Amino acid sequence: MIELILMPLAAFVIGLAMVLMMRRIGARLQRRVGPPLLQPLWDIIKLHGKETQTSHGLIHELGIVMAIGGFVAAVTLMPLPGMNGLAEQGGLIALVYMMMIPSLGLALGVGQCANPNGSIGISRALTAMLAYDIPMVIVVFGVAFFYGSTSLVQIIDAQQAGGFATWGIAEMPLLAFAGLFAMQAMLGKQPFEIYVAPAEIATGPMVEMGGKFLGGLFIMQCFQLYAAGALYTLLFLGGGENWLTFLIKVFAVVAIPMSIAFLFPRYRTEDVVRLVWKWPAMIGLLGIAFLMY
Amino acid sequence: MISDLAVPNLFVAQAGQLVLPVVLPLLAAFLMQPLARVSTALARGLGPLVLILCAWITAQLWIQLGDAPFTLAIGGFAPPLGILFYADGIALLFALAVPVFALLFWPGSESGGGAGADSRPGSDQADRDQAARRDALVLLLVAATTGLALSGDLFNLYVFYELAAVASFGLVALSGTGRAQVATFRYLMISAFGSVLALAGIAILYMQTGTLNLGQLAQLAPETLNNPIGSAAFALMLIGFGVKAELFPVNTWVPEVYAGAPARVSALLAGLVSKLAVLVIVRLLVLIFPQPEAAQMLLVLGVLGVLTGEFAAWRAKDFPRMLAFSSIGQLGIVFVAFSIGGEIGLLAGLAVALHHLIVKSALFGLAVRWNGSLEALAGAARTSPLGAALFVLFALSLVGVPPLPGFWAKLTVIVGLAERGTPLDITALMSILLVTAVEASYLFRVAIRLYQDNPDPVARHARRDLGVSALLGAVLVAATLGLRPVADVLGAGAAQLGDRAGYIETVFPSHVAGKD
Amino acid sequence: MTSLDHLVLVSALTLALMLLFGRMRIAGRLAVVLYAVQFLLLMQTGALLGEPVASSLTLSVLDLQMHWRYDALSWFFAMITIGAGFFCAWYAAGVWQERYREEGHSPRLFHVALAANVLTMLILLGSGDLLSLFIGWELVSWASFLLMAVGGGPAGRAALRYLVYAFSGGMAILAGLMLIYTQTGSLDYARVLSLLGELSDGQVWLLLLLIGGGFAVKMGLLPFHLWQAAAYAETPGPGSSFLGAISARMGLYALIMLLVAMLGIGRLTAMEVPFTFLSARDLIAWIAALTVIIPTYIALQQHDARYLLAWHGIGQGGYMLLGLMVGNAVGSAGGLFHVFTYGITQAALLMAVFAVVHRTGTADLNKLGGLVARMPLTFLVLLFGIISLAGLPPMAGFVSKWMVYRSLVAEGMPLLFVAAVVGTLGTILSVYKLIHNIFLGQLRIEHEQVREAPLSMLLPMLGLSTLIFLVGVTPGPALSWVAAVQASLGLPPVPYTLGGIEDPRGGLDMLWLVGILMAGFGVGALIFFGLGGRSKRVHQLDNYAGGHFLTADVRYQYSDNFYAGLMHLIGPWYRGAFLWLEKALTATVAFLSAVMNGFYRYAQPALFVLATAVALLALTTA
Amino acid sequence: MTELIKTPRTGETLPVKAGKRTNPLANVFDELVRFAQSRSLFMLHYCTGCGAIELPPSMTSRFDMERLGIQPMVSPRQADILLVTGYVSVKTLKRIILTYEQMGSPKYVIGICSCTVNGGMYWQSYATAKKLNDYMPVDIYIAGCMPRPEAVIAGLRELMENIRQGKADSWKDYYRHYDHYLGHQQRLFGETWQTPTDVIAEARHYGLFGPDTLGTHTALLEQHQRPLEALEMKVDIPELMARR
Repeated sequence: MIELILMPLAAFVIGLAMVLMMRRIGARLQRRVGPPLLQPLWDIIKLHGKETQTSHGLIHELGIVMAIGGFVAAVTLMPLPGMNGLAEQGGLIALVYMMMIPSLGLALGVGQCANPNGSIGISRALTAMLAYDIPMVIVVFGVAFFYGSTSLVQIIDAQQAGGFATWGIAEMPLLAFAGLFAMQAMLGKQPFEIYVAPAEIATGPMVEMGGKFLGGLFIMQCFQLYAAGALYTLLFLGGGENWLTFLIKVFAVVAIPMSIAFLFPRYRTEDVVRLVWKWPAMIGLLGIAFLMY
Repeated sequence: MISDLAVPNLFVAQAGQLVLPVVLPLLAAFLMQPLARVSTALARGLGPLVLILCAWITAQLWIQLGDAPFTLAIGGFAPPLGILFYADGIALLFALAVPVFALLFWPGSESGGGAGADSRPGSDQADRDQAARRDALVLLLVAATTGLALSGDLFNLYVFYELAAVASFGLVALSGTGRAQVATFRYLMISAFGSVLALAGIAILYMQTGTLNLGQLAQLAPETLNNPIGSAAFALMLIGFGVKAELFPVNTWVPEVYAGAPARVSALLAGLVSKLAVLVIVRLLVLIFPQPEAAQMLLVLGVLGVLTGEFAAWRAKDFPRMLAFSSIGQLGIVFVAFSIGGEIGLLAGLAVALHHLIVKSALFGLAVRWNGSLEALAGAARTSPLGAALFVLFALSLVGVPPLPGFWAKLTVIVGLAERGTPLDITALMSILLVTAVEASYLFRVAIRLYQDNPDPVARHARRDLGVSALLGAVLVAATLGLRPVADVLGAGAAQLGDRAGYIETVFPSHVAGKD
Repeated sequence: MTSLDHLVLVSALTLALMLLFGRMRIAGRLAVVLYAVQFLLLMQTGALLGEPVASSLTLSVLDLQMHWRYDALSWFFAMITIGAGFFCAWYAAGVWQERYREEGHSPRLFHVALAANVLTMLILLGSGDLLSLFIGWELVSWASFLLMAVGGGPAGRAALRYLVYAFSGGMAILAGLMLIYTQTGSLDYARVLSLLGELSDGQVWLLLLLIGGGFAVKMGLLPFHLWQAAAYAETPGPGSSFLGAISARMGLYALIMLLVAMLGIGRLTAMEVPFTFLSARDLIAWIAALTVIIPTYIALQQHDARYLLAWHGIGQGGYMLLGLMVGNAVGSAGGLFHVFTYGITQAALLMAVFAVVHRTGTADLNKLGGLVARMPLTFLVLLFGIISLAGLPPMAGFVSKWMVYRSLVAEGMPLLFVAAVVGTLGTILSVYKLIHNIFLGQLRIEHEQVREAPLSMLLPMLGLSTLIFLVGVTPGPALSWVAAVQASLGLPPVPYTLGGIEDPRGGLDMLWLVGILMAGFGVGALIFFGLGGRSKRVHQLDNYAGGHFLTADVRYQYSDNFYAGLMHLIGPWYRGAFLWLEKALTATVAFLSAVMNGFYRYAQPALFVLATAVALLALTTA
Repeated sequence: MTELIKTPRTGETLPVKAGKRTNPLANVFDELVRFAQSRSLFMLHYCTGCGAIELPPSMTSRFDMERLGIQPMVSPRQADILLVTGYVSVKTLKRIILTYEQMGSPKYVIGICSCTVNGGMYWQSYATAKKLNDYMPVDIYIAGCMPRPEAVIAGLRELMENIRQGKADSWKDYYRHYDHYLGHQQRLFGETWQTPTDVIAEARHYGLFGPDTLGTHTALLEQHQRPLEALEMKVDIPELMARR
């Protein structure tokens, strides 16, 4: 039971560090110093400490609650070293769909803001989801099929059985590549960040979010980065034998899209779809073909 | 034969009454014109009176004589020579149906589908003459068609057939409009063509066998007519009698005539006269031409009729014309059914034919007021809810929706075709199924239109037309509920109809039995 | 009199009473009570777990015996049917019915149509042989037609289109039955079943084409899907809910009878599609998958809420068939279970949409918005519904879809799996558009005074929503029915628990999942409301617009062409190929019709004169 | 950097206090929040004039504001600082006020360039608002034409220091002396001037209501104010209402 409290907490802390890492990577790539160590935390505290905030109604507020809560629930489905949480009760497919709940919550909350910039952002975000989820489910299918199970615990056990040689990335390099590609889009980082587009639709979904609303989204971002990194680690990098290797893997995984992100401008929505349906999806299918035949 | 069974005199006398349903209307028709000069009321009353009498007589005969077939030699001359009336269940059924339907669709004051509120036409005398002529023609038609049902002799059949044709020409042309006259001319030409062919066919038969008595022909047929010449004769007669039966290539008069003629006349022609013509063809088929070529010919022409009729109806723009095309299609199914042969084929054919008799007559009854284009029918359900409901009922039955009788009739046809299962049959089966879908499409397009909103719908039905249709609708529903007994009766009728040996034995009771 | 007779008699009584008293105000409530009684009677039949219950009525026509009986499968579908009838009648019973009357329609006709639908469906579900199946099928078709057509106007046109499809399908089925009849000499299940094995593959293909095709029409399987959306969407409110919830599933029922009960998945797997590496089962599964995808993405383009949902209804049918075609315990259970979860979902969704129509008079997604402030409970219903329809936890739809996915993974069908997910993603996109354009965004001035849906409509909606949630949390009881159905069909029953599926290789326990989700929401609420400062609700026009001053008369809402970016890419993929096909068929019929018409119009009498002369000449020379 | 020019007001100016609470724990908490607020500033640069050109250098690699925790943001809802960079025309001012009111407190206004201080080279213009702090409370002015990035950063650092000390609460002034600011606004924009944000209601809601929140100008505002109340969610079931 204590696991269920510790897992989201760990996820949040790791997520904060990831946000920092992301901003630092960005700064270094632009030859800047970047934010101080606790900057993500200060941001969140500041936002929650706002004294006047505008709400557009109950759904606006509940949307944020759902966005945070969905991730809090979802991370308990991802086993950590020594902690299985609810991984036995849920499994991979349930996890993938649980991770859509925050998006749904956010979409509802944004919808009630009555700001078309937000709605456009959501429309683009959902379109992007349509794009990246296809390689994502191909990857999920491939892994689940390869290990003959949708239980993440069993998948990790199978990977850890023979060291690096039995890791997903060694067994299924094509799928691992497709997964990485899909993760880039899933995180909404450049070149796939059209739905935020600060200069044209005023950060899209976040346009009417201030104070604790934005703070909630910052928290959600921590979870999101963690979830993406952890999921990839669990599927392809053998999960965590111990905390040290787990953290190294998770950060390494997230560092890749971060580093790529700041080198690119962004694609238009339809180009996102076209690109993601073409390359990672095709590579993923090829990977599955190799697995099956 | 009945007399041989030494039945009481009274009974013989009653069998003799079989001639009355033919003779009485004929007499009345000739009396009509003089009578109209004496008393209009009497003349007007004469027709219905005679019809009721005919119906009563036929019904009496049927009830009292039961199901066994019997014959009546007119003037007492023995069968091969004399004129013979043959009455089995089916013949009596049709003989009964003729006066009943004629009564139901008695042209009356509203012939031509004029509005009920129309004032009487200007000239009283001319109008009265016209009414008398019309009544006479209807009576003539009744006499002729009853004769068709009962006659047991090919030449008489031909005569009655021609008589019916003449009467129907008159009736169709009655309204006197240009369209009606053109239609009549067309009808006349095709009929003439058909008559010639039929006559030619009869001539061939006579050349081959030397007799025109159906019973005797049936006896001789296996030896003399089971050859190409026989088949040719059948083809000629099929085409000839097919004109009235709306058989495929010679039915091109149908749409024009039904669209131009008064709706009640159309009801009689489409419902009744066509069925009697079919009956004639079936008698020929069963008794004289049992060879498979004949049935195949019928099947092919029937399928063509089904296809052309139903497809053509899909594009029909006005109500009577749509019914006319539909009628062609339905008769096509009748031919297909009869071509199956055997008890199931006859049963199927009878079922479809009787079903069509009821439904199509009733629909033409509705067409008395709905005689315009289909567009104009929009919203008619508001002024005439019962009429619309009846239309839906008849349409449902016509396309064959269980549990209405139409479904069972169609199912019987289809099962019959499937059981025989030659490629030709399967084609026919598929065609019927295909056009049924087309049929549903156009009929329910109209049904939907009836229930549309329209500020200016067509006028209401006259109470009489609606009553007739409602009555027929009630018959339909009753048949649905009493499916079992109806099926039994039809089955027995079909068995009798298909019983060639029985026919021969009835006509030539003693010596034939030994011979066969 | 068996318990089945009682059920059907009460159903017939409902119809009769509606015919007699449908005009009265009490009729709606009477109908609700009668449907409840039917439901209880159905429960009493015990057909689910016990022996099949036979009806004492038998008919024989043309030496073909007809009889009726209920087994677990019939029970399952009948349960949904009567339940849908119950909720829809309840929805219709109060204010809706009065409004319907005021608009110049006949509530009696509506109640009659609904009762006729329930009755005919019960008859169909009880069919004990192929002939009674066909008769039930036709009855259901015509009853649906009645319900679709009562709306008049565009509903009439849609109903007519349905009719042509359904009737053509019916005729194809009849042809197929004749094929069976000629081959086996009987239409009795048991006898046909014993002789079907002797049919050649070609004959089975023909059967699949004719009968399967006919049944597929009702289900809206590709390529017969065109009629359904308009027909269901234009039907008056509760009728639309009813049709959406269960009507098309009659097609599935019949397909199950054909594919699973009669032919069997094994036979289908053994049949190769010539010149391909597909088996018949794969082919049908792919048709199902395409049925998921194509209608779902057509739904994405709709801007009428009713049409959007109706198109989804077609797509969701694909999941059911897909699950059944996978054929293992979890997959077939998922397919069957989806019938139930989807039924309650779609009924609730359409009810919510029609409640909005009731209040605002429009279902046009470009003319609504912001109604959550005025109709919050309806919003809640729609929210539960879309979560379930999209197949997200914690609602009922998730469980059934999860089962379908799980089975596809287990059986190793990657492409079908991807296809199913593509459908789900499209569903998520379009249901978000639905809820956004109706309830979120800006409230229009003309809707400022809109009130919540009337209680009589709200209660059934909320009841269904509760059901959706409860089934999502504890799918166990409903899965026990599914397991019984599977057992009666000879499929391996699904290993279910109270909270989901037992599977050593990755199961599902909704109790835990929902528990943790609720706990997560609790944490979220704690962070948000506990740690965050005060906030103030502001007017919707106090909104960021790049410094622009917003006014109420200018719409500040994004609703039209909601997924513009996506449509930029996939827009050209909507070729309307099926519409084109349909038009081509219509044109063919029209052409044939013109030809036939021409024959009757131009066959000249002179021709006949000539022919006569020739004939006479020939005769005289002969 | 110039001193904030205080214009004469009708009421008393509230003394700026670093609010200390007696509870030491709460005090620590307040300190933490204030520190966080000072270390995390999101700015909305309202680029009205030439001063904007100096902002990119201060944000990018040479001066890198992010190391101070300062980031650009896009919408007023997200921002803490409103940067007004250059001359403010009357038309622009309307938007600036709208934007300012939409920001969540604590919020800070920084006037960059001389034009925001006294009109600068546009001081004769009929179409330019001269003193920004007539219309909204300004925390910091960074004078210069244009101020270099160093000056901008220096100004921001001063603001950060003020925030940390709890001195930068001029945003409260806007609520407490709303009548004063509204008066200036009305003089420029006319009597029917109204923003979508209901400042008075907010002042009431958050307990920021002061003696000078209402006055003659707000009375004028209320005469032609269109309703600004939020569309509250209503469960308005007719049947239940009737029964009640």
